[in-house]
Amino acid sequence: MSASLDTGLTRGDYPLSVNRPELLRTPTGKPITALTMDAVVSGELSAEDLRIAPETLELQAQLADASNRPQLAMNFRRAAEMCAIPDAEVLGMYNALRPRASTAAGLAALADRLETTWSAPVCAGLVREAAEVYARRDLLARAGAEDGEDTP
Amino acid sequence: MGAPDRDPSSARLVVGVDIGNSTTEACLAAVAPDGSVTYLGAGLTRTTGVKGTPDNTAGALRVVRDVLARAGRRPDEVHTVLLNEATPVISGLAMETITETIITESTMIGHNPTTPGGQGLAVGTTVSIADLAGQPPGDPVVCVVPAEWDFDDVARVVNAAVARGVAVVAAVLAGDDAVLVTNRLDRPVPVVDEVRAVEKVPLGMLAAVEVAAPGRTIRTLSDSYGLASVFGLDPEQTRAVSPVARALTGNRSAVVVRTPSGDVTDRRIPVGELVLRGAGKELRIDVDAGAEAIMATIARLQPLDDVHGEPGTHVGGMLAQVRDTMADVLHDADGSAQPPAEIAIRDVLAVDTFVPAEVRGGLAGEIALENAVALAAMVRTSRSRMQLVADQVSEQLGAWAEIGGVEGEMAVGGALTTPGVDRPVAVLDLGGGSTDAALLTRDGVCTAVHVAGAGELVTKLIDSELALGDREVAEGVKWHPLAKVESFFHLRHEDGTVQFFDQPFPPQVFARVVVLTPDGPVPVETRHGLDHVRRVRRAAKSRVFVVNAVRALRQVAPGADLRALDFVVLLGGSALDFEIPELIADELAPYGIVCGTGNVLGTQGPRTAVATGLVRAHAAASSCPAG
Amino acid sequence: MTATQPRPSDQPRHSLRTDVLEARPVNLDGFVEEWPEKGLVAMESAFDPAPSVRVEDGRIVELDGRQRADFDFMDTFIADHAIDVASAEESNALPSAEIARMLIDPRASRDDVLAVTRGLTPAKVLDVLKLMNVVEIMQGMQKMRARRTPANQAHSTSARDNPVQVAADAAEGALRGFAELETTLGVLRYAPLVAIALQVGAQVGRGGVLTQCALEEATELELGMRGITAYAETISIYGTESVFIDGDDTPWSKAFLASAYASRGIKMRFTSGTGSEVQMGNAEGKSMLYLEIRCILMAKGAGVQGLQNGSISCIGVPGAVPGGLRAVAAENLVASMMDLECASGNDQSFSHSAMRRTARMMPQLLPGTDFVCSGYSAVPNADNMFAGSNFDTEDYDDWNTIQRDFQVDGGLRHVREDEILLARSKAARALQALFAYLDLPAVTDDEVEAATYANSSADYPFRDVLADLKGAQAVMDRGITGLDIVKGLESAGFHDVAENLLTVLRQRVSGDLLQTSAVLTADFTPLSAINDPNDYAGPGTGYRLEGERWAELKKLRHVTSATDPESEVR
Amino acid sequence: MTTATPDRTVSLRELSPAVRGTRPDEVVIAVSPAFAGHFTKTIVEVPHAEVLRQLLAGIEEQGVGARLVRVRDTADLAAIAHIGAKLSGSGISVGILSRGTTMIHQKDLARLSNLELFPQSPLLDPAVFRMIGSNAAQYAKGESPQPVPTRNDQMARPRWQAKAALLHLKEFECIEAGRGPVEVEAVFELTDAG
Repeated sequence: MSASLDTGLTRGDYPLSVNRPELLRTPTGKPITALTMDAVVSGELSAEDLRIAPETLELQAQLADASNRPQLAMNFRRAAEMCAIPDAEVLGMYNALRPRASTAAGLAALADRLETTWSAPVCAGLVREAAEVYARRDLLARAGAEDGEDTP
Repeated sequence: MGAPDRDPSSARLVVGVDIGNSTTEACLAAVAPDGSVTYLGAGLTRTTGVKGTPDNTAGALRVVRDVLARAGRRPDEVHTVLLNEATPVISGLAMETITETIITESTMIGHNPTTPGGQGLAVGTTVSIADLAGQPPGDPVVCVVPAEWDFDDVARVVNAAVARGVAVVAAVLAGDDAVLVTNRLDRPVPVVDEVRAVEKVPLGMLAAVEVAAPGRTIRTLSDSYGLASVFGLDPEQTRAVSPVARALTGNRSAVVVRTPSGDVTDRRIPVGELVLRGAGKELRIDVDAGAEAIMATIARLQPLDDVHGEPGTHVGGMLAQVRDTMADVLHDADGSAQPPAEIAIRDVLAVDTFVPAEVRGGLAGEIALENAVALAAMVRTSRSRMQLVADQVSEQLGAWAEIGGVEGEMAVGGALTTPGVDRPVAVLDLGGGSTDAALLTRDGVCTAVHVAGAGELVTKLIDSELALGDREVAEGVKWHPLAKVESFFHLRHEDGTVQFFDQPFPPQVFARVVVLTPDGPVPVETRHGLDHVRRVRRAAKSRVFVVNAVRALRQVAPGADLRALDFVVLLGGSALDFEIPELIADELAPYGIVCGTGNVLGTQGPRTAVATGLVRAHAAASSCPAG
Repeated sequence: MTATQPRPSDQPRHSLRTDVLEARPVNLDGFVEEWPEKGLVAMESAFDPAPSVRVEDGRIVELDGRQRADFDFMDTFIADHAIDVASAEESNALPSAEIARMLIDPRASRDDVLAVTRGLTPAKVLDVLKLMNVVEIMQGMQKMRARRTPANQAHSTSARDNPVQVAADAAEGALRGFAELETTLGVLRYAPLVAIALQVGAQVGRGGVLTQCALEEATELELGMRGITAYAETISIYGTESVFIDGDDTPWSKAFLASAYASRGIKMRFTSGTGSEVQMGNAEGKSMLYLEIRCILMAKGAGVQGLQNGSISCIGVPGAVPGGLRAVAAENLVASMMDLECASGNDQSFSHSAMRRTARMMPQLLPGTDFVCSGYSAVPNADNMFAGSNFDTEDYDDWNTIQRDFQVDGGLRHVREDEILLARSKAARALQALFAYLDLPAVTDDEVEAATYANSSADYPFRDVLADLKGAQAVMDRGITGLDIVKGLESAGFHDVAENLLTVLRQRVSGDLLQTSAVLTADFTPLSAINDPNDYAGPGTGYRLEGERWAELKKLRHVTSATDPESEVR
Repeated sequence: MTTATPDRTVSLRELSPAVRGTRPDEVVIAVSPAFAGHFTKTIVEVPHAEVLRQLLAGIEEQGVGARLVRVRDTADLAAIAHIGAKLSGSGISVGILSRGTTMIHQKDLARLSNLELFPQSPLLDPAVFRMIGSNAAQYAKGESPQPVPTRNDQMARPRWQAKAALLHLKEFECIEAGRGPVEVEAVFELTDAG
């Protein structure tokens, strides 16, 4: 983690790809300037190199904060926590949050997994908050409930 | 396998590449100086471009790189790439309908509405329902009802007429209303419905209507003497109506109107003559003579030199098209296209088939199964451009690339790596466009042949005979077993066994005939039952692959005697089919032949035989000087 | 019995003029009376709640007349995530007329307005909007749009899911000026091939155009993660709890999904619109605009950067009630007032009347929005797999002329045919080379030729659907990514296209496109509400159509030359 | 698609609480709360009498029996059709809303699924209703009918979307919460017996 993360960015740093490329790294640790056509052709790059790093999402969150967009910043911080979670598991978690898809215990377990396995306390907080609201609004899974699919 | 690991530095990395009509396959091996071989992997990809043309380079490079990557080797380690001596064999397909059923003067309606009404036979004069109110009592009447009439009104008007003493003995309806009308009649009569062009039914003519009980077929109108009795015909007239009777056979309901010159004809369509040259002879045969006659003629002309179609006829056009396609592909060494006239068609497979077609002059969209002949033609030329492919591969990989041997011989070599196989052995390569056979005798003499017709033709037969009109569905029917989805939780396989499932099927397969793909059941859009679809599928495979297996093996067998063969190994994509190997084995069993599917290197199944054979041949050749 | 029914002779006689009017296309449109009790009303309903807010211990405990214990999940989410608690009581205490005035007063900057609106409750927002007529709404939009420079978005689809057509039309669309291109499918299994074609075509037409493919969540996300698409938009939200549940989601599930997209570096916006709740029969007695304001606040609370709204697929509902299009213009403004990117509708078949179709887009075109259309059909409407748009390829020249007439920038421009043919042909050839490289079903020279000169899917040779579907499956099975597309284009000699696509892919590493209203300019500079903020401060300020861009928009298909009146300007 | 027949009206006489059928050769037609009651015709003015007559005719032509059920406590088409399917001896039902939207359902399917759905009510004419009845009966017989071709019209939205919403709301008004499905008999009357 580089020191620049601690110094908050300002709006003038945007776009980072133009003004602060030195801050940008791939999840594999390559600088963004390494993403060249030569590197593509020689096979040095993999799809993993074209993903965003959690550190970058934190930088974008700072920019969102600096632009008075706290909700957007919060979204980026949740996203930073999710970078490491595999695609299928992310989709599975999303499905677990659908109405009447999970029991209270199921959501509690999901929140714990986010917190302990993936070090994702902000996401875990969102799930716990959902569990509380779902309980109040009768949106937890009922035992023996009929299966249903998504059709408006 | 078996060769023990040796010092890799002294072994050379060799890749055998087999460019086929549809797939390009590779076999990677390390060949030690003493000629012993260590196989490192195999792979396949789709062939790019037409086999034997420079377009093949891309596919060849792809499969080589792929097989190297999976073995963890680098392209610059490759010493030699071996390419097959691919004789371009391309095949063309065509289907020509050779019969046509024509109804003139609307004498006959013979179709199978799913739900006719009433049952029995009735004879009367045709009268439009609009005129029924004015019809005097007495003579029997067949009531003809146009499309705009509602079933309640039809029943009311007919009941009123019958009450007045008009003998309405039958009805012919445009709409799908027969059961509805019959249920509302005071006295039920036979009713034929879904006669779309009912306005063309001649009025004021004597007509007979027959409806059989559910599950049965009509008896009287489908019998020449039955027609004679109904209409009081003399022997000459009876002879004239016999095509009508024939056309109605097998229907559950029918209407025959006696008009002065009405007729049903079963016309032969002139498709043209095939002109066949071979064995120093030239013979002509009409395509509409059927597959058996064509194949018998071809058998008399082996080996075939060329085939032409009569110019200006369907078959002429079809063969000309095959030639043109080939001319586009083949070029002389100087790059100029090879003139079509120089391209010889070296084999033809004719198959009798049928095409469901709407009857000309029919009033109810009647469908007749018209006879047709499907032809697969195969073109061969010696002028392969494989050297160009080899040059390009060599340049791109920085390795030697050489053309390593005749396909048939190489295939046998690869097949010999199947456990349990020994010389003399014959291989049958069941491909997409052609079926190839090769024989390796005990003393190492190899002969090879290609014959026209393979997987593509099977797909085409299935597609047309089931009237699917969709090659994707036809491919599905060809490749996968059938089942009928009987509820959301169980299906019946084509062998009659029932299988239950915990998860419900998706709604679109409910109550349908399906093919069981690896991704689950896929519906076959057909009105035919499972048994019919299965019969068509097996017949199509049999008529192409079983016929070609015998044809090709006869050409390589010593003295054309199948009994002289011991081992037959099936190779190629279609050898992966779930029933073709069994169909061929059944056919060959009486000749005492051991027939089974190849398992190249004991691991690759019927794939990569040629590529493996190339490596074997190379290793054998390189070890010769030493030992 | 079979006689034709006699025409009743006592029918009143009509004037010939009535006959003429009856035959006008507008009378094919449907119009209904309001029914406020059921929510069949645009924005003026006695049944909408009165604004109120109360904060205790840093938490909103009363929202628009409802106590916290009675909050439904929309209330809860909005109270806890969308509304700025610190300023809520103060902002809501301001008279609505004062806030409405701020919206149209050039002396109040966009930031001044946001400082107030971030604390407003849904009913308060509605109360403000109810004071504004449509000209005032447009005036507000002119200032509140997040990005200074307006843009446009297109649909590029094919009735036959023909990837060659999609590539060619995407190239033309990009060349004509669309900043984003969206596709979807008739046969869903075709998606990978068509999404690749859209991406290739877009990068041929103009480097940096962003693409998306509307699909069910899992596949849409997967195509995005692989870099085959660049953004996502069809993530629907609703204004009542019951309809939200009918859609099988909650604000929390959608907020989680929003973060999932961001975690893969993919730009994303939600979709909502007036009329959807009443259309589904569960408006809970609230006006369409009130419910849409709840959607907008929910989106804001989820932290998503933007929203597609403007009734979208339910446009027939607000379009049929009095004041409906005023409400649609208002919902776009509310999205901008909440500091969200707004892709402002005009994307669905709306009217049989050409006059109504044009009028419908004026409140977005004249002030400018982030995307004036969230789906201008860049294919003939018969090929539009989003069920038809308000504008299609036939309207290109009309659109360009209207831009020129009013000197407004609707994101498009006239392009000479030779340039268009070049781009279409190149897109088809690039796709041909790429498919060959990736071992996908071949694109023939005949198809390239057809793509160059075609209008609709009917003008292309049939493709082998079976082979295509197998190819599409192979794309998924073999794990083909945007990187493979770059490699293929590069090795086939389409260096510029490959470079364009690589630059787009590189953007996801930087995350710059995740910020509000971000698009990529032709020189690949991310342009968003951060570095291109709307600085409108009255006449002579803000985005002005002038200079080079205005010169470009002066061009039309036929303009008589002033220097040589016997010829036309080229 | 007009017939020269006299106009008919239909009223649905309530018989008794609907029970599960035992005949495997029946299709249940499940109608919405306001069908042939508060409302008399579909969104494009096809009389409900004609809708029912054609559905029944399509079923009868296939030699299959039909029972009519009115669902009273919901106006959700999937729910109506699914309730009908569970009451049907064959497990097959046709569900229909007053505005004409129609669905063929099967008892083992998830409620929100269906065998065939006809969502564009403005495009449903008497001939389509006949085909729907016929297909439902064929499913009941275990046959594999070709799905009724669905039509599409991009301009249906501007013309009909709001009216459909209005009709839907009105149908909701006619819901009688807590009242179970009831078996009904269709009584057809000619309005013009001439």
